Amino acid sequence: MNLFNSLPLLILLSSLLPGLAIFLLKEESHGLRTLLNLLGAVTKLLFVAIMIWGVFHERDIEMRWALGPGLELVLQADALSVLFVTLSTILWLVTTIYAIGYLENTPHRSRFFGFFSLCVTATVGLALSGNLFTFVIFYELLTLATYPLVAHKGSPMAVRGARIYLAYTLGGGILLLIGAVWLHTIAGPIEFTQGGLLSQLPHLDPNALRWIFLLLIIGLGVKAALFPLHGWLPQAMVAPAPVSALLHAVAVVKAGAFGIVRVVYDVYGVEFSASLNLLPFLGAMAAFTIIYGSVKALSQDHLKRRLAYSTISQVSYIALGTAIVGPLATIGGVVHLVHQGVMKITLFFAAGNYAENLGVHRVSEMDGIGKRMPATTLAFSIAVLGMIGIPPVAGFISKWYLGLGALQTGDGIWVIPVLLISSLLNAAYFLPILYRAWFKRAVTAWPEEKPKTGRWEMPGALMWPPVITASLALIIGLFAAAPYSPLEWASLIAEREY
Amino acid sequence: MQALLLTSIPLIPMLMAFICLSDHWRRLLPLPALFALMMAFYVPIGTEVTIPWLLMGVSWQLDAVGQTFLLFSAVIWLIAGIYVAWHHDQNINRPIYRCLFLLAMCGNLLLIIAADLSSFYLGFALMGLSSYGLIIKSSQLSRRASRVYLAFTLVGELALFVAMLLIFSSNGSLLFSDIHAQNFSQTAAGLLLLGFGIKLALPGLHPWLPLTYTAAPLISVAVLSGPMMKAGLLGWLRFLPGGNAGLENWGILLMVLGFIGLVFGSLWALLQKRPAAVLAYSSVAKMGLISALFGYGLAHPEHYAAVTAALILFAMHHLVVKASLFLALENMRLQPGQLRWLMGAIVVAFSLIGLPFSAGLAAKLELQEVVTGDFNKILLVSGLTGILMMGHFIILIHRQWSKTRPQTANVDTFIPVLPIWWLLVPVAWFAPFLPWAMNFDTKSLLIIIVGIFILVGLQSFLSRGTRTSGLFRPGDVFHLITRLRLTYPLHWKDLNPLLPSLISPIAKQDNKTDSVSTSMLQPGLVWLVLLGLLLTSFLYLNF
Amino acid sequence: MISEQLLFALCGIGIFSIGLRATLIHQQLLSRLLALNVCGAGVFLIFIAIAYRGETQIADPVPHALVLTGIVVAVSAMAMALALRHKLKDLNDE
Amino acid sequence: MNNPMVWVIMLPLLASLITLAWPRRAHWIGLLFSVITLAFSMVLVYQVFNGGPQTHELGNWNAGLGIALRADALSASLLVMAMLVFTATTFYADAYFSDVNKRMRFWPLWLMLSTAINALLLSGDLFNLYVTLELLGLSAVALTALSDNRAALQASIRYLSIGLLGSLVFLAGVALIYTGYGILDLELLAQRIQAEPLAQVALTLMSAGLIIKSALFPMHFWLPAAHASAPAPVSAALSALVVKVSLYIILRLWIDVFDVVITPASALLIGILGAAAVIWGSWQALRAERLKLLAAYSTVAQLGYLFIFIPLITGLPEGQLRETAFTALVLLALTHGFAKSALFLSAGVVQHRAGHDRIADLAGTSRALPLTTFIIALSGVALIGLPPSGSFIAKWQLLAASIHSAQWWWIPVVATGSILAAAYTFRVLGHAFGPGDSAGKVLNWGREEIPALTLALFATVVLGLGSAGLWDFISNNSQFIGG
Repeated sequence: MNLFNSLPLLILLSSLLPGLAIFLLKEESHGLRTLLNLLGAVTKLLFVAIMIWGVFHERDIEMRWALGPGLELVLQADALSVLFVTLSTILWLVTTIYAIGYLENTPHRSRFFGFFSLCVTATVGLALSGNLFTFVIFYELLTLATYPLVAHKGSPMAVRGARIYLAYTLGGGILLLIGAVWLHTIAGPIEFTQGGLLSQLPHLDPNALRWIFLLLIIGLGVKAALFPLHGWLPQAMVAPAPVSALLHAVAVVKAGAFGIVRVVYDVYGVEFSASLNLLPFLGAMAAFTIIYGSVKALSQDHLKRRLAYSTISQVSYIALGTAIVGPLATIGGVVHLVHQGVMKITLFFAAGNYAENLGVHRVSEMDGIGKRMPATTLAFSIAVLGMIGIPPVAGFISKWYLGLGALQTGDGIWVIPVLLISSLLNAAYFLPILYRAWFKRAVTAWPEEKPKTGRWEMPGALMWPPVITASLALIIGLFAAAPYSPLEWASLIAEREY
Repeated sequence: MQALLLTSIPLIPMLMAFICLSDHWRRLLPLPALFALMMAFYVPIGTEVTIPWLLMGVSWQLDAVGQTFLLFSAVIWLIAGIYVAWHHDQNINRPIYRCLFLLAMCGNLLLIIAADLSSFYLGFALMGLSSYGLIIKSSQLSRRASRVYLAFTLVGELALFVAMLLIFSSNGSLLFSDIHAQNFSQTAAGLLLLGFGIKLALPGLHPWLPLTYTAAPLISVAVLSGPMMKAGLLGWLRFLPGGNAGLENWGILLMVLGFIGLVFGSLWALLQKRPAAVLAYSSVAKMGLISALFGYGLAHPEHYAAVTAALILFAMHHLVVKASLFLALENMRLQPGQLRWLMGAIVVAFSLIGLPFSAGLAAKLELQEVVTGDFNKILLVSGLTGILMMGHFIILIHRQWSKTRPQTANVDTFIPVLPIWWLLVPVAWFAPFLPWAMNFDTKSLLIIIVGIFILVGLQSFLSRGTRTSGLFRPGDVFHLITRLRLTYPLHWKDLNPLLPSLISPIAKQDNKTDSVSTSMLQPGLVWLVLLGLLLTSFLYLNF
Repeated sequence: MISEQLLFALCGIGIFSIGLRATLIHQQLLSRLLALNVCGAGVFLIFIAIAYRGETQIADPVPHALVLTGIVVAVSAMAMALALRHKLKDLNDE
Repeated sequence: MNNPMVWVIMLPLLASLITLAWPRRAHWIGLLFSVITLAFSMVLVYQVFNGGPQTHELGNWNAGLGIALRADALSASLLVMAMLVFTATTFYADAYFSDVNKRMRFWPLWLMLSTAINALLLSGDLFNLYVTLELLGLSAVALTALSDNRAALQASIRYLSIGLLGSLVFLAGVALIYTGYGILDLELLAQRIQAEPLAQVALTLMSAGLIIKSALFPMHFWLPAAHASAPAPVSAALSALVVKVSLYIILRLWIDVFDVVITPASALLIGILGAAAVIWGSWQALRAERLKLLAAYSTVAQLGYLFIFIPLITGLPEGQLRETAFTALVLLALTHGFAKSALFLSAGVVQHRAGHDRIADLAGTSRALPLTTFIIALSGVALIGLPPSGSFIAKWQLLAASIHSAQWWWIPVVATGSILAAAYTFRVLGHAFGPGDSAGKVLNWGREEIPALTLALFATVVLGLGSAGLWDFISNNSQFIGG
């Protein structure tokens, strides 16, 4: 086994081992815990960097471990998984820093960081899965690892939110499992194959394949918060801010979207799915979710809930991009995986900062907050503009490619109005926040203001992460055409899929 | 080197936007505009920069049209910037205003030098959105104005976005130079007319303009009505493959719309009681004229080049004059009762009317030369209404001036740099022509005299009262719409999640009944039945 | 003509059934234990019937061994049941 | 006497007697002997793995007259699982019983239970099965009664009487078999058995008895009370092992010995009962108020899954698919054994620390007993059938087998069962995560937690990630299944 083949395992271990070690740490050993966290994150980043190089040069990165007849744990790296792994790793690093600052002097930190690392391990494992079986395993593991994080506060609200989260995701997980098993029995081991595995197996019963697709998409759609399956997401908002951030940006929601991409491209094959008439179904579901989430977001006063509905809407762009045949739409959908992650994590960091520093939880309390916390609010604003799709923030690039993709195929033209309406709605629920933050004057005192210490508006560990991710959102938008940018990777993926 | 200078035209204001957040550095605010102005002279036409890794690959270039736009826009940005740098007003003297002012300028300059769709769009969006913050003041009115502005701007951006998508997907390139008439989609053309039409306040798309111009700080209005508004025209020039067949129908539509804008804008302008509102509707009228002329160019591809050349000159003139007028209003607001500001405003207004030896006249003559046939009449209408509007404007500012006594400099409002405004007067009078190109035209003088007579006749009932009401208020159609109360419902019932209610109630019953009962009769009978079933299944159910 | 063997076997089945019925019906622990014993007796009777190989041959030893073992098991089980019952009674009396 | 099979049975028996005689050192003896027995069981697995199914005729009396011990992959793997659980639980029990009086009564019975289990798994003939079944039942009842409270006594009496009834009926079935075939040896029987009324009635009787013993729905009514009121280590052994070995006999009979007698209808019937057990047990577990009761009902449900396998296995053609399904069944049984014992042990820890095991009052447990909570979560994972536990793979194969044999109706049952399992597991965890301090002072790495953790890790990690070996082992060395 050479270095490249063991890379996926190393990447998993680089967060798994610190995670397990952290469980064993005493609550007080703050320094050691921080060291372990950061060490893991940095090591992982290093391995990921090697992997990016490897994938770019088409090295064979794969490892297998048999679990039973026809059931193999396969970890491998292709362009798509590298994209997702890189995203997770970078955002994990940032979120860890944020979480260290956020959870300072709160109980159960060892538990929290332990599960946090496990959560990332599951996400990365999901990204590196080489077949459907492995994917299902990590998909379920992710559910498990996130449950304690959602319930972390232990309040009745938190436990309730976690329970709802679990009810949805496990229900979805079962459907996914059934779909996966079914597919497995009729088609053998489902290795993710660029261009689609099933399209190479013409003898299969199309009707069975349609049903399986339905099962898989519903199973994945729960995590991706597609319309009737999204109910858990606003409830899961009770989690601590770093968790919400990670949940929305990378881990859970993205896992669902990533799965949809995998199923459509690497299991069915996009052209084959189109020939089975499956994509209009997915597209309609995604389009409706996009509009629905935005409309619901309009009426939320609670900031995190508004962001949650925004996530519901935004993540469906990925599914939408997947549902349109053609490389350009693929680029749009896949690159949004990254773009949405970076932008949404910024929003949640900022929301967490408002709540943590000033006790501000509601949009109606945010009057004049830009003056009190300029750096955070600036980061928030950049992310908001990106969400609306204003250049040069990253969101624009996604929308651009989605639009192009829609035009590229004749029958995707209906996507354009969806994009437009959604952008307008995004503006309608986001811009009033900016207005309040920057242009209104603070009327009364903040609900629970913490005394200012140090030279920044709040502790650096909390202030810098949103600033960093916002800059990242700006940079990946601005330098979209630069080599190794997410867009370039997405193009690489599209190129290899078609 | 020149490429670097070209690149720094939009970059310096961007950088400055952050530096000027600090109160210490606010006096540096005009510098980027000064730099841009110098670059308009220094950077030679044809300078090109291509940055393939930025956005989707951008390309910037300074061509003749761009240079013209850059020059005059920079002048206005410079003067307005000086105002901002020294202003005391709490709406203007604050970091966020300065930052957004410079960002809007950055967007404006960027779109001028843009040679591809994406950087133009980037600049346009940056400019449009940043100016939201320029409009907003603490008054209720301006808040609504800024909301309306934002809504229109966003719709415009989206229309543009789709148009860009269409153009790119048919051309496969983002460069303006690759836009060809053959495969230019009609939908794209329509969307472009819509998107830039909003900026140019085409009738129907205009309600934001009077609302904004009357509510926003006058300095902001100066840059809005000057450089930013003309960006819409630049957009049409850049995006539409004019001079080619295929867009005639759109041209005719634009001519009709422009004419309507001209007539109704003028009418409404005459009904306004506030100088700023008059100027606002006058802008609607003038933009109507510009649109109509551009439509003429589209409808007559053979004249397109000539028409647009004249049109640019006319637009530049209007750019400078309108901005100067708004700044003059600001002067009068800051130092009410000062005769010199009244006179200055009147002089500039005369240039707009097209008095002999003014650039206004020169621009009109240019247009007359390129426009043929009956369409020439539109210029006549424009000339006449222009006189009426400006006359009305002059009467209003004069009345305002005569009502207030000259005041000595107030510490709160005094701006030491106000005299800088005088620099604008020669520019407004001559630009965009050279002073020795001015001439004299009897026909237009005749029109002016007729106009003055009409004005005197109308004056008695135009000037009655101080407020306009209903549909005639700034914003007109908009008030009709808001009366329908088309506001979205804020509190929709939360329908989800339904699922938790099914999962969460866990019955708190004891399981005693099942576990500790001592009778074995029932289970025993069940067991016997089971036994029977098993036996049956072995013995008889041998299928 | 019913052979003796069959007669014994049928008897065993009958005893088993009676015991079974009583086991299920009676609520009293002691009665139930007794009924179970009757059940056991029925089964053992069946075994004994099986062992019979006609008058000429000696009986099959294996079922006999089984029955002996079974009786040992049954007795010990009964002893334990009684002990438990005793203990329960003590608890109830307290 | 150098055969590990003999030692595996003799050692616990010996230990049981020694502890009876020497109660003061009982725990040392118990620990020592269980570890040694575990080692021997592993040797046995090694032998089976290398040499195929093993037979040992005691005293060289040949089968038919003498007593034969047999070990194939199924019994060997169950044996190792049983010994692992038993050893871990022994360590736990050492820390658990503080009352000297109870300790003295506990050890002999406990080791006797082990003897019975091992002997049963290695028995090669029907009558031995009966004897070991009785021995098992008696020691289990006695252990249940150790709790010394009313509920426990009542439950144990009920357990005893119903168990007696079951074994008597089983014995009646054995009698019929002997009547018809004159042999009791399983291997010989398997060759001679025919689908005739005698065999059918005999199988019916034996199955009816075993259904009671293995608590298949609706004959599960005695189980929750007995398992919930016994002391924690005993509950663990009861749930993980005792019901499972009864089930082992059913599997032996239905799948190996009497396979010609089985009709699709009967397989379907037992499958339906299993499905009902899954749903009903899970539902009752969800409604249970106490942690141990929840675990007990969960056992009912988990056993149901194993019964669902029967129609699937008989419905599949002989060959690889069938082997796969059979191995999945074993995997599920093993995983459940580990997971359920871990769950009961941690429930015991909770009960010890908090003084109760009422689920609604568990708030604060996750803070006071982090490791225990973690163990509960791990075993919950295995019970639900989530990865990386072995039951995930088993359920995957269960679903696959349903699809392969076109018995799709099991799929919704499995799905519902899993969801309900998740609901009851996370109901406990939800309460445990709540704020509060009912669980007393903080315990980290307690002596009684380590065995539970080991078992839970076996269920989740070892059997999940290392299940590939089991597949080879079972399919190559099973006595009857394609062996």
